[in-house]
Amino acid sequence: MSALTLVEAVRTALARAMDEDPTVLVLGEDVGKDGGVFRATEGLFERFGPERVLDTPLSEALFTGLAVGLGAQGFRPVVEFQFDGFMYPALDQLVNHAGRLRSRTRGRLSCPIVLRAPYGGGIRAPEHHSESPEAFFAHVPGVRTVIPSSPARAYGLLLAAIRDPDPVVFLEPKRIYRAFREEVVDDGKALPLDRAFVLRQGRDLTLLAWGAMIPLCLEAAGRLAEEGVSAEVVDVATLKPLDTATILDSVGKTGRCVIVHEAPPSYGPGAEIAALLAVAGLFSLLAPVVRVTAFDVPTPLPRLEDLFLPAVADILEACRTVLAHR
Amino acid sequence: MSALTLVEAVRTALARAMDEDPTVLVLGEDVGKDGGVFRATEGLFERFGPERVLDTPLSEALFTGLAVGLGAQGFRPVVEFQFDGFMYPALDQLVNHAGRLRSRTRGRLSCPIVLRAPYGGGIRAPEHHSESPEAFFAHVPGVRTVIPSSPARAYGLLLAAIRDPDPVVFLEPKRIYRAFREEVVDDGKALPLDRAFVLRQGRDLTLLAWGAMIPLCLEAAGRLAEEGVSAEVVDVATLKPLDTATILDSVGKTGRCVIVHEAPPSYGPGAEIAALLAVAGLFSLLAPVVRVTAFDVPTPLPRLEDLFLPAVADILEACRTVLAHR
Amino acid sequence: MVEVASFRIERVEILRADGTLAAPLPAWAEDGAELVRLYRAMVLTRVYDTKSVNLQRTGRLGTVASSLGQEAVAVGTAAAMRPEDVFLPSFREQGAMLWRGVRIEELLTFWGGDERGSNWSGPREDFPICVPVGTHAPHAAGVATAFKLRREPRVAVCVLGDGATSKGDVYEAWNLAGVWRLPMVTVVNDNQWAISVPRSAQTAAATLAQKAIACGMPGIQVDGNDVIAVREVVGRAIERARSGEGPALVEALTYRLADHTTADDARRYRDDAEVSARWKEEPVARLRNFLVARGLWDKEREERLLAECTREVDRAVEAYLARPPAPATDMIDHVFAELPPAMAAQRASILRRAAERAERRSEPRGGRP
Amino acid sequence: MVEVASFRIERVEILRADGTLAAPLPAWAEDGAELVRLYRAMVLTRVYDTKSVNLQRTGRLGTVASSLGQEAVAVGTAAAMRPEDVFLPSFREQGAMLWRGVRIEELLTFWGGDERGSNWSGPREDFPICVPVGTHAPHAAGVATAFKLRREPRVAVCVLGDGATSKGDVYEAWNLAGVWRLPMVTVVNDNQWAISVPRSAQTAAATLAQKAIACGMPGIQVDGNDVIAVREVVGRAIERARSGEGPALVEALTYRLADHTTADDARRYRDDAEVSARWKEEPVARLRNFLVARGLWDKEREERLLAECTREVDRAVEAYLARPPAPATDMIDHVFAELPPAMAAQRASILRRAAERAERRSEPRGGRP
Ligand SMILES: Cc1ncc(C[n+]2csc(CCOP(=O)(O)OP(=O)(O)O)c2C)c(N)n1
Ligand SMILES: Cc1ncc(C[n+]2csc(CCOP(=O)(O)OP(=O)(O)O)c2C)c(N)n1
Ligand SMILES: [Mg+2]
Ligand SMILES: [Mg+2]
Repeated sequence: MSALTLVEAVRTALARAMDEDPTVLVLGEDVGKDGGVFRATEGLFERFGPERVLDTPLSEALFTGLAVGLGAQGFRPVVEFQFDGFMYPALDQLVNHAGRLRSRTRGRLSCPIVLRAPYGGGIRAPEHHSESPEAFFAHVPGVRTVIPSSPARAYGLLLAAIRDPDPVVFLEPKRIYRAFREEVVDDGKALPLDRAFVLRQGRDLTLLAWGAMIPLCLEAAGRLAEEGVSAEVVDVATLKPLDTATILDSVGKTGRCVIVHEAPPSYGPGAEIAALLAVAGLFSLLAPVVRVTAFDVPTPLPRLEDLFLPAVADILEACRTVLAHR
Repeated sequence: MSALTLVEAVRTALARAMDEDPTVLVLGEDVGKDGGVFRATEGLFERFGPERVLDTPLSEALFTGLAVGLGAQGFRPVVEFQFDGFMYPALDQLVNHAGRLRSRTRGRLSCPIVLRAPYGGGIRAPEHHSESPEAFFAHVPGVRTVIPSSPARAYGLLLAAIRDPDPVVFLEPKRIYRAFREEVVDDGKALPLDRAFVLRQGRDLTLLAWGAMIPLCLEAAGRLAEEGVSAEVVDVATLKPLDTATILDSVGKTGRCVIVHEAPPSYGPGAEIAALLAVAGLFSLLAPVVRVTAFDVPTPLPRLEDLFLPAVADILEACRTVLAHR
Repeated sequence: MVEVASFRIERVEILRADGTLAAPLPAWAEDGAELVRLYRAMVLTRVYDTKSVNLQRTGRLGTVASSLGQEAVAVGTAAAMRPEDVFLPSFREQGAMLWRGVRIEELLTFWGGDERGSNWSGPREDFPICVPVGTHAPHAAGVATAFKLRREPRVAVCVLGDGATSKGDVYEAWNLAGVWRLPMVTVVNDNQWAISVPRSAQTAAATLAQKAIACGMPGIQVDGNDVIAVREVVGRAIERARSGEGPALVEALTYRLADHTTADDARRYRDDAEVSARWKEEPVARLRNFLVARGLWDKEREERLLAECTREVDRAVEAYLARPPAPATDMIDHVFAELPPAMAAQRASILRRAAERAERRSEPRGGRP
Repeated sequence: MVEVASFRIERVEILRADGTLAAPLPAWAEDGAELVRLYRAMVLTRVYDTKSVNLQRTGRLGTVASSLGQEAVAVGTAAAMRPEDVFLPSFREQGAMLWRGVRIEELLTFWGGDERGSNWSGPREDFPICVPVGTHAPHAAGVATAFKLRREPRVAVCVLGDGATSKGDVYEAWNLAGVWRLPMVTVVNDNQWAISVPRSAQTAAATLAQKAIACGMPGIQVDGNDVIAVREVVGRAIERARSGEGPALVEALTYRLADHTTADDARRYRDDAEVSARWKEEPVARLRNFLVARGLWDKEREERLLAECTREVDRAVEAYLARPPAPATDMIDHVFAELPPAMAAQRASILRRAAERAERRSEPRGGRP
């Protein structure tokens, strides 16, 4: 048991998975000697060698398709995308092959692959290094989309993703790769891939978020508590399949819901959750749902990034809005 | 004035646009002599020649990026994708370049391109020929997504898309390419790119749909009328930017809403509309929103396609569900 | 200016269009029975293609892509493989799939619009038909990587068209195969057309074989209307790959005698005269002429073979048409290894839709929608 | 077996690493003033790179990619272009951008995290820096197609790295350029590394120049540490393209002497010894030695030049640091030619966030979040 950062937890899970299952491979750009640009694969090359940790040529479309072929042959490739903005070329293989190989062959072949990427904003990185593309992935049939928000959840969810017999997109909030430490027991215990986490109980409103927005929501909830407002914070974690029961339970109890994410709002990930409430939680809603998000604009370069990304103040403002409905 | 099918209306708009503006080009696979696999570009090669109608090598990623280059140079390329399922390789160029070239250069360069594709199911086509990827496109900042549902709207919206100074994804419901005719005046009049169309007025519930689902919704509304239920039918048409006012007005009046689309439900296009209602129309809703959609599974081959796609009966069932709330 | 590298592209031709020899026969081809086997496979493919086009025309099959004129590419390739190799086809390699043990009934099931056709009883590790052009090339690289990592003497064999050579993912897969020395062989069915786009409009490369040079692997042309040459050249590439010497690209020069698919009308974009001229080079008559000249074949055997193939195809058609439809839930039950509980409601909806559609079908016309 | 095609790849070298001549000087290079201009541009680039790395280290700039050691590729390429040509850079061609008239202050503005830096006053049609590797190659093909359609004697020039040559979109763009005979020249900055991945792990192709063979266009290698050779070879390719003879690929052999970017630590994956050895070949000293030997340069001029370049860069840094920040709405006002009314509410939210953040900044620590 030790206190790890999120990126250390990812590394620990990768090492554990590779250790327990010789079919687990790590692939991508600079994942070998360099250990990945965020060092998520550091030490794996030395420990497992060049046949388990493979630097590919520079091509995201290729290594996604390569993983499909490996997966069909019984390997469990874990592919690292260097940054979120370089994942789009993977969509063709993901939609047209990874997500349907099992169904297309009625189970004859399958695709047990994981596509990992550091994702999201907040580190003042260059263009294309701060994207939140989760909605693209969550819409793809046959594919799971998972986003951890703490070291322990990163460990347990990544283990689950690797062991899952079907494709999983695993997005790691780079902004909190090293933001804090958490006790992580390297006991090989996976977390379920379709369960949201209630991180803080509350009665007056529900904050729904994932990834790097979770610490902000927890902070907002703390502030609200000082004002006597009891906010529940739910880490959605598995965007697909979505844990609708936990979400509906929470909003059923509080009657008020604020959804927080870094992606642009339109047709964004929060839409599905708000839709869920309009479809299955309507009569428990005491106030309109509020989405606190980025804007429908290209992710700006760092100088304006701070305005693009939700901050605690924006979350608090939204909470006050839903609370105004009595 | 003549009665045209939808695909003829597309062809008429293309010819008109090419005629009035020498910078309009048509690009894609088999758009030249062959006239496109659905004949949408038939006759254009003969009329405008090989420098205006260009068959590209077989690569969707390429011709999307090619269009970006041409657009930056002041051309207005209209790119045809042969089928919806081959559009995914375009997402990289669309997200990372087309949608941000103007903003990235603060207006120095721009990207006046149109990506056209026959889309959707219902023609018993092979795998990858019956996809509904509109949600992927509608989530991309800086890009418009437009879907016509009749010959006249195809004509007016395509003209608008071509004249628009920014990128537009234009999805043509292939199932109704030749399903019916409508009077189309080839007068060069464009339709607005951010307006929904109220196709049928009603008091009791609102049916929101687009593309090939519109005829089904109109049929459903007709049946409901026989039962004394007055259904309003709104063709969303411009998914992005979404005409929120028309939608909110309609649901504000009826209090009940059924959203119909061919894409899988989760994180699908209907989510944004349901979210809009949860966010801005909550207190006018008398019943939970119902989405009538495909399922979260890969588009099946034709034998099961009929079960995958919404039918009039499914729409009626949903209408009865929302009407049950009194 | 110093020369730092040089390359040559060669073409292998054995049987001339008239069935005479342009080069010595490979040793294996001295075995008449083997040649007859290849001949039979090409004829069966042609009978199957003819039948499937007819079934489409009469509404009993979806769109299909005939391989008329290109039978030697598919059959020669498959014949060069071992059973334990893995085949990754695009949509025009029925000749190869049949050779490897996919059943006609299964092919028809697939083209009839039912995924169960791809869950074939034959080569279980072979990939299903790949419709998005060229996207299976990276899969082939993945399969080949699996073989290499497990040190298995197996080869991934991928077939794609001249049009597919313009796809970047194909190039990327070849480049990886080159640098990782993967046991992967790509056969380009260079049938001169990608729907309406002629070979000359796909690329300025004088040969498609030379695209291998970009990826540091050997590329070679072969007369793709000569099944002996195809089998020989692809066979050499496969055995080279099997022995650890890395990937290769074989460009098989042939011609698409039929429309692109049953949804196409090639007269819109190419001259009949071109097609007629190419009929003189087609692979089935070519091998037949050779077999006849060698005394291995005659009219009687030809008639017997045709009758036999027709019977075989007809029987398969009957089985295909008689096969009960898949249950509605088939579309959801194989998406994940285990249905996520979150999808149970959708499964129930599918059943509800199925019941509704069945009811509607059983109603007299004019009934409920 | 008949040979159907053959190819050779050549390399051009003019100045040796020690600054002596390996081949005759091109005519234009007999003009000492022109050589001094090239030298000055390389030195300015190096001073700029050094400064920008320092600014990053001290928190006044974001991640930057130094072009240390590769100045000849960028400067030689830009010098071979005409002003009316269009340049499409990736992220390491500051030397070329400066030559073409992008201002240092604008470059700093961009790398400082402000899009206004890409709205430069200089070459208005040039493309902005392309961060996703290789994705600008199709743009170059589009620009070249525009030139061709308008019958303008202009050329699209695109620079990308050795790693980028593994991208399928790059190959696709080259293939199109070949078959459409586009006026497009690609210069590969072959600096031997793609972050930690060495050139040898990108491809088995013996040269990157030979990738042109796959696309039916000429490919040639040049000593990329020799600005004279780069300018000569790229110039020939550009003028050939301008005259309608089609595209070309130039592989410029050089070496990345610095870390990949300021976010990288190259010692993790490559030997210092390798880097030291390559320092002996770097382009600035090489040309200086030649100029000195020709009597065109001396210590005094060198000192003057360094002082001048430093002043120029320092002035630009001051201007950069003094530039008032962009208004918050800058992120939304240029997304569309006209803001769609549907986005007006989002614009208002941006202003609200800006006001809130400003208020927060102006509050004493410990104030509201
Ligand atoms: C990625 C993609 N784009 C477009 C299509 C539509 N399409 C089907 S076959 C074909 C032409 C293929 O040509 P080629 O590779 O030469 O194979 P052939 O059909 O001649 O066997 C096209 C454009 C497709 N299936 N996939
Ligand atoms: C599509 C894409 N994938 C990954 C990256 C991350 N990345 C930035 S530079 C680089 C290596 C580029 O190598 P090369 O093309 O040789 O150019 P160099 O950096 O050496 O100039 C990588 C992998 C990227 N920018 N774009
Ligand atoms: Mg072909
Ligand atoms: Mg490099």
